[in-house]
Amino acid sequence: MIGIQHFLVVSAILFAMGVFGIFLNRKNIIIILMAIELILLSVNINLVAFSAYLGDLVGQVFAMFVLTVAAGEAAIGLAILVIYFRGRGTILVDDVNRMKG
Amino acid sequence: MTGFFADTLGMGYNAGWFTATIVGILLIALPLMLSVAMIIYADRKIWAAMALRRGPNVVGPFGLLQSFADGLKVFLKETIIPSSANRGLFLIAPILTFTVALVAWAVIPFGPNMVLADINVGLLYILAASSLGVYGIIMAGWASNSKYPFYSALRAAAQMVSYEVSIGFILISVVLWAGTFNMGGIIDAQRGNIFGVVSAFGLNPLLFPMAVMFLISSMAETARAPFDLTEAESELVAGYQTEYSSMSFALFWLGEYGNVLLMCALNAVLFWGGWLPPVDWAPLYMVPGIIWLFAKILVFFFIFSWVKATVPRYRYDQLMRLGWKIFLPISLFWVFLVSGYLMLTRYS
Amino acid sequence: MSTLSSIALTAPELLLSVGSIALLMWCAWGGDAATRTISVVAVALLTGAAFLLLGPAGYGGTGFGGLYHADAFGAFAKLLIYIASAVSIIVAPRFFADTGSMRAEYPVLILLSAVGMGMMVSAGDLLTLYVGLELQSLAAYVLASFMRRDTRSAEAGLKYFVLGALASGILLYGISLVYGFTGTTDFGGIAAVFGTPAEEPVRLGRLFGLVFVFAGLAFKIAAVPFHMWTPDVYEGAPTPVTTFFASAPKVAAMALLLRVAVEAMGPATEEWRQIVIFCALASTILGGVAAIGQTNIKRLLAYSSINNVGFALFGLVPGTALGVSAVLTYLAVYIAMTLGSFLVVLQMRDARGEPIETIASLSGLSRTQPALAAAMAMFMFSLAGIPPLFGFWPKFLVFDAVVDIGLWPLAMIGIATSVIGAYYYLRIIKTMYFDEPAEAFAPSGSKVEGGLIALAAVVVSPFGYLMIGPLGLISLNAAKALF
Amino acid sequence: MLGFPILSIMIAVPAVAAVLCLLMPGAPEQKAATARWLALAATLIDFALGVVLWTSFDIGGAQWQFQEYAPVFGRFAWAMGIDGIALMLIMLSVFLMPICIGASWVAITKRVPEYMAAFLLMETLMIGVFASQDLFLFYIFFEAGLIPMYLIIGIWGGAERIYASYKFFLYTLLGSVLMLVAMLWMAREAGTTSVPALMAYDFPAGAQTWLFLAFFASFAVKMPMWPVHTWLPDAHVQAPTAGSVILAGVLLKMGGYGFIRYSLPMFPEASAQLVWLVLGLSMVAIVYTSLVALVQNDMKKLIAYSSVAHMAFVTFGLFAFNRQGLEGSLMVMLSHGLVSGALFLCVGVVYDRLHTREIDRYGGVAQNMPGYALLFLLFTMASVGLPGTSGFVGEFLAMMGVYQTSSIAGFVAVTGIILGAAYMLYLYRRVVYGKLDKPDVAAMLDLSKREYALLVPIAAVVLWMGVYPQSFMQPMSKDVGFVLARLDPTRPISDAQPTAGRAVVPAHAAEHGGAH
Amino acid sequence: MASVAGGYLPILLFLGVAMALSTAFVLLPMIVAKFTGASKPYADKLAEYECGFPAFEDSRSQFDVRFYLVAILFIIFDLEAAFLFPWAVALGGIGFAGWAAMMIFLAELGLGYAYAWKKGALDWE
Repeated sequence: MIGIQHFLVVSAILFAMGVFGIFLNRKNIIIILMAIELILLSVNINLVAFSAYLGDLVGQVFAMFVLTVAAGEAAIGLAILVIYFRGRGTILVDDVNRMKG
Repeated sequence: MTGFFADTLGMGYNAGWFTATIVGILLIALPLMLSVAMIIYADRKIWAAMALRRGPNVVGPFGLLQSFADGLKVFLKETIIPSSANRGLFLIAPILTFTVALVAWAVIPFGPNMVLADINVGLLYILAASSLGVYGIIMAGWASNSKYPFYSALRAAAQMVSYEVSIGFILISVVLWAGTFNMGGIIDAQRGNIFGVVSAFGLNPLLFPMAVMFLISSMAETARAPFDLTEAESELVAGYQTEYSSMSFALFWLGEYGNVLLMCALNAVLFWGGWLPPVDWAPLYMVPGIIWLFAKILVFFFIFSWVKATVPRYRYDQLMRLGWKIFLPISLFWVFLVSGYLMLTRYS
Repeated sequence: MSTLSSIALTAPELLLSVGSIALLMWCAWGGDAATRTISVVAVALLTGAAFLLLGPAGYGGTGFGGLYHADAFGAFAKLLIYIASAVSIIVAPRFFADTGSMRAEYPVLILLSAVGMGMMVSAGDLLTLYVGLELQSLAAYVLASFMRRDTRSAEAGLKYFVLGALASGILLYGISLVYGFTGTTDFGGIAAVFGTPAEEPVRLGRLFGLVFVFAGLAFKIAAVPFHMWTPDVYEGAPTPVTTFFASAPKVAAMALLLRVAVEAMGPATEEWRQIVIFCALASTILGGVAAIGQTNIKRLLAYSSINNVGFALFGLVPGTALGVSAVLTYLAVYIAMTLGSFLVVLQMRDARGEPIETIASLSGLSRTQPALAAAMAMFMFSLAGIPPLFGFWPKFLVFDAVVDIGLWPLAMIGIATSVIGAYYYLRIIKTMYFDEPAEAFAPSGSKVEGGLIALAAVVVSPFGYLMIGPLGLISLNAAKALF
Repeated sequence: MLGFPILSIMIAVPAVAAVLCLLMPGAPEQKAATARWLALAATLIDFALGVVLWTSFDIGGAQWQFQEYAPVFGRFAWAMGIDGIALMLIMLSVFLMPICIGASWVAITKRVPEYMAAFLLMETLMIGVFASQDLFLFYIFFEAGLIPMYLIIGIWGGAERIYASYKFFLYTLLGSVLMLVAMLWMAREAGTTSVPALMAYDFPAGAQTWLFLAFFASFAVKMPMWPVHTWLPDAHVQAPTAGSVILAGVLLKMGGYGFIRYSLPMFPEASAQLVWLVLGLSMVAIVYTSLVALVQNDMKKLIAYSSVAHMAFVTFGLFAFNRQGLEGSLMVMLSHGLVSGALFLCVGVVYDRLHTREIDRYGGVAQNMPGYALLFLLFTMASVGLPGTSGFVGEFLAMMGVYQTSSIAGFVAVTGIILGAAYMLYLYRRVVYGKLDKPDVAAMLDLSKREYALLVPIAAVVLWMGVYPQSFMQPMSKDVGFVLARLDPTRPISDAQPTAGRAVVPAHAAEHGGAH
Repeated sequence: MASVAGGYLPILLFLGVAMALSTAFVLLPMIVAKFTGASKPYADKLAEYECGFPAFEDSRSQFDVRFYLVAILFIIFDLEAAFLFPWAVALGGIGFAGWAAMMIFLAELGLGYAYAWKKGALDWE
């Protein structure tokens, strides 16, 4: 039977993938955006699973907020990315280095 | 049906349920593919008739088997995968498109209790499944690594998401009125909705504009003419399918027409009573619900074909303007209108 | 508590949100020509919100079923936030006018961010915490990349966004664990559960949640080891925006951290104390060491802010009212110091009026603009915590609180790291006072900015000590609201 | 006793003058002149107030006099008050300040208003340090001295000034922040920040060691003791003449003052325990720095190293734990304040003329500058500790005191005297005697009236202190008694008293003293 | 948990069947072609379609920023609808306050929409 711990493991794996996606990815910023979404997704899995497990609705409400905020975040991220691309003509991670330190 | 397999054939509950479900799935999927074939034929016939042509008339009586001949032909063709394409994605794209077009049907009720998965958020499920469709197209365009598919995919994606927004708000109006997300529940709510007689949200004065907008949006959502900019032949060859051949190509067609049928079914279910007879009058219930539903679907399909044959194609900017600047504000406002009306009347 | 009286508690946020939306519409229809008026109205709104804190919003207690705490602690932090936001609005037009990129949305974004920060510091539930934090962050991401033509600004925005979003993700993951293992998102409820013993897996789950929440918040306050975005963002963002970043959000995130640590996780003080100690020590040391090699003044101030956050964190280590009040005092003085130093940076422009940011360009400032140099020297000495400047006092309080719980060895080590920090502050003073003059800056000409610098200088000067009495009283009162 | 807050006024006068110097309007030259006169006036006013203070100080009266108390700061208070020791050190400060201003009258030409402001600020802070009766108030004044001194060395110093200023600042800062933590702990433990109360408070023996070490870290740097003295020669060489005067004359006394006001009475047990540390370091300092001084080519550096050696006498005396030692070290502090200040002025005199401090560049000055040679001789002798000068009294008492505690330390101290005589006389010989064969040296004029005005008062006080030290020792003797009373229970047993029954223990103590 | 998830089991099965079907549709002809000999790939045949010319450049090139704009707008408006769905079914139970709260939210959404319109974000041209 699938229990709460299975959900936690899945979400932990997704979370780790997201975090590694941000730090180990050396190619494209879009991938970083996706990794961020992955993290938020793992959080939502956690929240909903806990919510069902605890029989408490707050988790699902929280997941809803996370969803919408994630949307806002993605929108702003894309917008910034577009601005950046217009200035630099590239969205490769290795090129994000105008400032050193 | 579970009862039949479990008790009559003595399979035990779990196995019986499983077999019944699989049979149910096949009962949806296979006829659907069949009807897609026939619908394509119908589309061509109607289109030809409107143009005073004869349409397919060679294979079989009245050319009825034309689609099957086409199918056989593409099945035997060679599958060409362009050398610069991303092989994996290139093959997954049609699979995804067709799968998504199929699974959305899981929650469509064909009659009282004739639904594969009677879940309480059926409408939400359909929204989710249909919005996945865009991935298949994007993947196809991107994986082909060819200009026309790429541009076409972008256009398709932008178009589909644009109209999805207003579709979402339109559906809110429906849900507000029905008070449920369950497809069966929505249909039930339409029973005798108008003066206790007519069973259709679409004829409710408050919802009629939404019904019209939904019809138009569903054409845009499926990229049917007059919104078929994604495969505007004069500009983009065959759109995102340009590089496809053999059954991969056919799957896109199947998926596309499957979606058209789905949209027709949704129009029927959400606004025009689904399997209910149009008038809440006992003798009409003698006719099985599924017949009513099919009849309604066919009517809508005829409208789709009719529009395709007669309305000139929109420009892309006009398409976007319609979606963002007309449908969106109106549907947004309608949420306010409908909910306000309900607050004043039903819930006061 | 009824909805209406709950709404009264959020009066400042309400005023700011309604006001900012109205101003946004004004932006759309009035265009950039209306910028000046919009800025004035925005500052007026912030002032109004600050006055509303005198009402129920400042002491009214808990509203919306525990989601929102309108208490003295929140009011204290909000006051600082509003001041910093107002200053960031005031200094912007001149800077952006020179680069030709002023747009009317700037004050609105600051206002929106202020709304988010107000929610953060008043949060009584993980949900409000998150929404407030995101509201603040989203506006901040846009602000960082506000100069669209400037690639550095865009890059700053990008970095800020990516790491900010990552921080939110980590924080959220922690929140989800805390929720799962305590069964509630209410701070009081969480504290109650944290106070009860549990068997091993649940305890571990709670601990993980706690660690992630702290890591996420550490990102937001830019404490080492989650500081890597700060220097780049501070350098790349337009200077008024950097001024804002260094002040208001820092206060908000710090206050939020205090509230979470004390109100929600107070019973788990033993668990998070190690994290806080590590972050504090690492921040003071790394903030000091890394600043030494910098040539860009904004970068240097970024490291300085990391350094200062480290010191403020020491005040959280005890987890007592005394410590919290010390942190609040720290934040109040920090605001004055950091706003002052960034205001000075804003005066740095070459003869053509272009902003310059190198430390070398400060050479001999004491001879070309003695008053400005004196003010900057005061801010630097104050940031270094050298008495008799007022920056000494909060450091004193923070370590006093640490000593209070008997952790004097930590206090020794912590305070010894301030010597590292002193080195690079001295470098600025050396550049201004000992070096031969470089090309003189263009005359400032802005009376408002001059006045603000003077005001900040007075606050950090020995006259600041006269405020110790009232400031101590208010901050202790605010801190007690958490206990 | 006076009816008005004389200490606060003494603190305020230079502070106000400093602000006025900075804010004065006018053309640069005019500003410089105004600033000079303003500074001189302020320091003279303070000196006058100091005289009033001394004359109205009730010798043998209450331990703390001229007390003021205003709880304006919440956590700590504006608490002022002095005893005899503080009185003497304040007198030293206010006496040297006008001389410093005079010494910079022509030597300083750039950024005069800022210079004068920095000096006036220094005076404020020094008086504050000696007069404050609140732990944290003391710390603030103590620490704040860094800022003006940093600027003085950095702006008006010589070629290596930046390096020196950094060294000065960071060394002293590190020392004093550790002290701050100890103060925090003490205030918490004792529940008060009042210095007199703390002086009477018995801290737990275990804590005392740590507290003592923390305070030691600060005072030892300020003092400066070997091995953290290295900032001093750098700072002295680079500081302008007046800066050196104030640095040697008053700033170094802060360390000694700190020992006698804080370390000894507050942590008597730890002091007794760690006496080996202090005496050991002092012994190293006195021999090592004297030897270093012997090989210097730079006059200022030589005097700076001599300061370190003299300060070792102070620590010797302080940690002798007896009346002679304490009084002796206080006298050394006063005397060294005057003498080393005067010596730096003497260096400044020739430096102003030739712009070099290299000893080899001079020689035979006695022939064309007889007045200078005479005064220089007097101060050299005072530094060496010739009877009749101020140096003798203090050093003799300190040596006597320390001999009673540790004979080895006493022996080393004598070595210091001998070496001191060596390097000072060697310096004097090289500069003043010999052939006047360098034309630029021969062209130097004798002291001007202004320079006489600076040096003669110091000379007078040096002689006064040497001939009749009682007028300086009397105000302090009662306070030394108080300190002794605190130290009495813990006084280490002397090895210099051949008492048979105690032979074992002193041997142990002596071993400690010598080995470390 | 099982009771809620149980309703979705048919959907999962459907998904499996549909995927199997479509995969078969794609792969079968490829296998068949191998045996029938219809599969005769050569370089020109495998080149992407470019109106008869060889391709000049990588076709995944820069494209119009307006597509991004549409994406951004979509994310915002589509997900705000997520709040509306639960609200719509619960309208009967949450009373006037619940309705008013959502109307305020919609008004804000509308204001944002107006801002975007005025700023020209909705114009394709």
